[in-house]
Amino acid sequence: MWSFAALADLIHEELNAQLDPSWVLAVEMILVGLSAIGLFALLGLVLVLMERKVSAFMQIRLGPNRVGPAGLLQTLADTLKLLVKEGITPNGVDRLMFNGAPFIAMIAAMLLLAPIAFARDFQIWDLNIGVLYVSAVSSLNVIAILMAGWSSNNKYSLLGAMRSGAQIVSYELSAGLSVLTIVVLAGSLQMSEIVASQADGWWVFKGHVPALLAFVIFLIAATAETNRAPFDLSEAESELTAGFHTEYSGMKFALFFLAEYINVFIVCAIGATLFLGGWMPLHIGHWAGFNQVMDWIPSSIWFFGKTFFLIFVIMWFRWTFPRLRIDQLLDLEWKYLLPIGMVNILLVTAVAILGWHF
Amino acid sequence: MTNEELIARLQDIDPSISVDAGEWPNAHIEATAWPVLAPALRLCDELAFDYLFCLTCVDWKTHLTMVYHLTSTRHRHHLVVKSKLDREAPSIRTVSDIWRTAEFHEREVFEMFGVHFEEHPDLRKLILPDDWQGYPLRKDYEDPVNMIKL
Amino acid sequence: MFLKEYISDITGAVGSLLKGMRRTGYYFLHRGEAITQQYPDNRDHMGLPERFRGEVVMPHNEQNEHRCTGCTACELACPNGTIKVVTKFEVNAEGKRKKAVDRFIYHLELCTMCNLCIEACPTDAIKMAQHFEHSVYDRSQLTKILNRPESKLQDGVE
Amino acid sequence: MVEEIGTTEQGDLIINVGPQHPATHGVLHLVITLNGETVKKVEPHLGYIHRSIEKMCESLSYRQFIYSTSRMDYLSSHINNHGCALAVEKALQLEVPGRAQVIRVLMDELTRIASHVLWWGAMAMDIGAFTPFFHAFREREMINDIMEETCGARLTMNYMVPGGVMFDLHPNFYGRVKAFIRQFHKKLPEYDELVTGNTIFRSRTRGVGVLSKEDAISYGCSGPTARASGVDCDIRKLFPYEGYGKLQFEQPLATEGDTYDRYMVRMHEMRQSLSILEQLIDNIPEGDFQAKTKAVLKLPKGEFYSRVETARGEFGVYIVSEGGTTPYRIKYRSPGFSNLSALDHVVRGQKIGDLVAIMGSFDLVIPDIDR
Repeated sequence: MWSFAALADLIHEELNAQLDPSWVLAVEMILVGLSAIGLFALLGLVLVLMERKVSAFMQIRLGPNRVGPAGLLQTLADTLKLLVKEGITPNGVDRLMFNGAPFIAMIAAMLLLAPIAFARDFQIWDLNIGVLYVSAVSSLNVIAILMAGWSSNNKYSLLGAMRSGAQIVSYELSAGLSVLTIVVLAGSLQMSEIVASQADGWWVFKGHVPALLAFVIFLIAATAETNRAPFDLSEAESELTAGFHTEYSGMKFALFFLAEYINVFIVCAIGATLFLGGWMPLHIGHWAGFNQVMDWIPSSIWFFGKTFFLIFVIMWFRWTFPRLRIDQLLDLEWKYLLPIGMVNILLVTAVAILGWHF
Repeated sequence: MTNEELIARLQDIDPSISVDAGEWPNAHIEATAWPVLAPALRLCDELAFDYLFCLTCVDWKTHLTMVYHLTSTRHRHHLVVKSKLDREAPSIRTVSDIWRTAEFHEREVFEMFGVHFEEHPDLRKLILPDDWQGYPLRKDYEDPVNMIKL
Repeated sequence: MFLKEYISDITGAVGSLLKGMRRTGYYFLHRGEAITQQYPDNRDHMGLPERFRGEVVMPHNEQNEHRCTGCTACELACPNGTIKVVTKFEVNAEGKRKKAVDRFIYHLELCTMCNLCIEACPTDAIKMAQHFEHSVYDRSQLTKILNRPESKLQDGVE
Repeated sequence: MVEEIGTTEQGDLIINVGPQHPATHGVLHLVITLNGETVKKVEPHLGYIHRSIEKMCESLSYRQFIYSTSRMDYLSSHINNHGCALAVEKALQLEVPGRAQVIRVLMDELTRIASHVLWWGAMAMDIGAFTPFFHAFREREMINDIMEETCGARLTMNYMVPGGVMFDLHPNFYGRVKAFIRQFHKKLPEYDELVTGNTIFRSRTRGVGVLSKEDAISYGCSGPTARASGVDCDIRKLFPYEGYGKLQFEQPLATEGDTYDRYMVRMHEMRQSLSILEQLIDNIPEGDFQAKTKAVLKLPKGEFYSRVETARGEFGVYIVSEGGTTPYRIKYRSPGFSNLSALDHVVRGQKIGDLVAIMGSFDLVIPDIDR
């Protein structure tokens, strides 16, 4: 059967046959880097189009439908427009920080790609502390936002950045706790092992109520961490015009824009890996026939299907709910999510020790 | 309170007020009587004019007239208070401490007619630019730049 | 007691959020409810109501005749000087000098489509057209002369 | 390097909200003083679209000046025109035919619903929910189509003339209004599902921006803004015009005076307007749609004041006539101007996000304030 893993192995063998092993490593790194950038570009195009279409359908509109068949090339045209636009650096900004911030945002998003298992045996870097790495790197994003907000020399940007700082720091806790429940259940920090532990069923089903609760908390925290509505306070359009990226234009703005969507993709991919079994097909108990049919579907389709389902849910939130206020946002975290998350991790530990999960 | 009662009550407060009956009674007062009359209208239990729904000025070329439209949300009677002002140096006591809505309305009249409101907390131009010359709603106002003559 | 309140608080909140999501989810799935009008494409069958006020026009018949006597009632009725009627004197068949319209100048850029000129016209010489795509590159193109060159007053219109 | 960011000595942040800002719905310019996220002071700067309509009207005839009020509160332009027509009719003691009165009331209520529906979408957008805005336009579009067919324009109709209305009703009017009533009955519960019941919306609006009854009266607030504070100020109830006295409808009143109450009062008002439509649509009397008037109207010498209830509150027209064909002085008492003056008082001590919610609940239309 055709798979990414076979393709990767093929390339590896071909290169080894031609080159010195250290050169192979270098070439492979470049290939991986290029494909990561390619994936980013592709994801950006797909996700922006998806957001526009999803929002349009929810808002009883048609959405973009002029450029290309059914508007499929709309984001390509938008990207082209942003590429050729003049990148304005306003007077009075801190040039180094102002110009650097979008790149930091992109780099933080790219780093997160490493431990994600895209398909069976297809992973850039299967490090043994994958989950820890993810939660560490995902908080780097706030640095980019703070840099952008501070250096813009704009009060709206500053307010947006400060809000974002408070928001991401507090929601890291809930996200961490809900990730921890799965670590407790799976007994490993390694992404591949977490996925492997779900061969007989996904944690969201296997882990009883605590895992389900953790999943909900994770979804909320993920929405907040990626600064999306109803938690988009750092760019709250009706209050702060565009928040931390008010002063950005052209490609620098596009990088922020792209980073936001990549972040959405990555948190959803992690959510899918931890709770929905990553690339694992859906298996139900002893229904051998059903399980076999499910195995026929390629693992990459399983992974992307689950991820895009979660992305759709997050978009659904965005286009339904009003925005919270800053104090309510922190209330939600410290008064509701964090206590529930703490009780939940106790429960899940009990479940894991007593072996009550399936 | 009917209009007749209202007129009688007003003349109790200040006999010098001349009141025309009409749809709504029109009280003509001196600008100097206003600082005393306005709180009385607002605070007196029988009158209780607590709602100032219109405040404006009319330029009669020889003089200006301040017009206050008052009503009571309790008794539902109306009163129009008018006060003649000198056109060269128009000045009257503010009522923004009695009816808060007057603050904005008086600022508007200040810039449009040039009426000075004594003791107004924040008498600046509200609508026009700060360096605007002249009073646009006066009858003799000419603006060759912004006015289009058809 | 406190815990009960806390939990019912949360369930109520989540319930209200789910209700909203159900509504948007319904519209996501029922795409036939979309109300978008694909404007430049549906130009042919858009069908504006006959009372729609797009611009003032002066209808002419096949003999290039209009009904405007040049009485300037419309000019007087117009609140913002949109219409300027330039009159001339014509000698008619009986040798009498008669006032007639020379140029009926209409400033579309000033017009607010208030319909007062059409109400004022005693001979129904002007009417509102449903054309609404007025944008041009030069403002001067919006100043129009409504009576066609060489056009005459229709017979019998006083 | 980064220069000092506009801070005053006390460490306050002064921000210009507007003239171009997504939340001000127009060119309102607010200078707000912030302490962190908390608003300390709001100072409106007006005049960006001041056209001095009052001065313009001094050179327009009594038939012409009506159209200009459409450009003030463009969302309830029809009701503004109504106020002007009433002032002229009052001065001329003109009797408006029964059919024209009913048509006027029908159009007024349709305009009110259209205005409130748009406000509902815009308020939800201010609070951060985008979808309701588009849903609101679906119903508004139906009303606009009705207006377009009968009045000839969608927004600035200029359908009122002294003594009646400009045209008779279009034959399709009955069917379209009935279709609208059916549709709106079906969609109002959806509005509640999307916004009213939403827990985020409730927590954003409850107890936020409280305007007490005394302050509402003192600041001259009117319309739903004042009724949310418990002031019964509906001109249609208190000083009925055009047969409003014969109709069955309620004046929704609330007690708290917070943003949520202002929201709820408007939601109830839409239902009341809908019930007025239902009462009238089958009972339109036959007859003239316009009273016979002279071609040139001359008002007697004197002063005339007419009041109508627009979607935003009390709209007053004060005409000073010298007996000529043009008014000597016209003053428009616009509801937005008085309501705006209460904004500073209400917003102090609230968060910057609340400022946007409160402004949304005040339903400010900037040309109405700037005139």
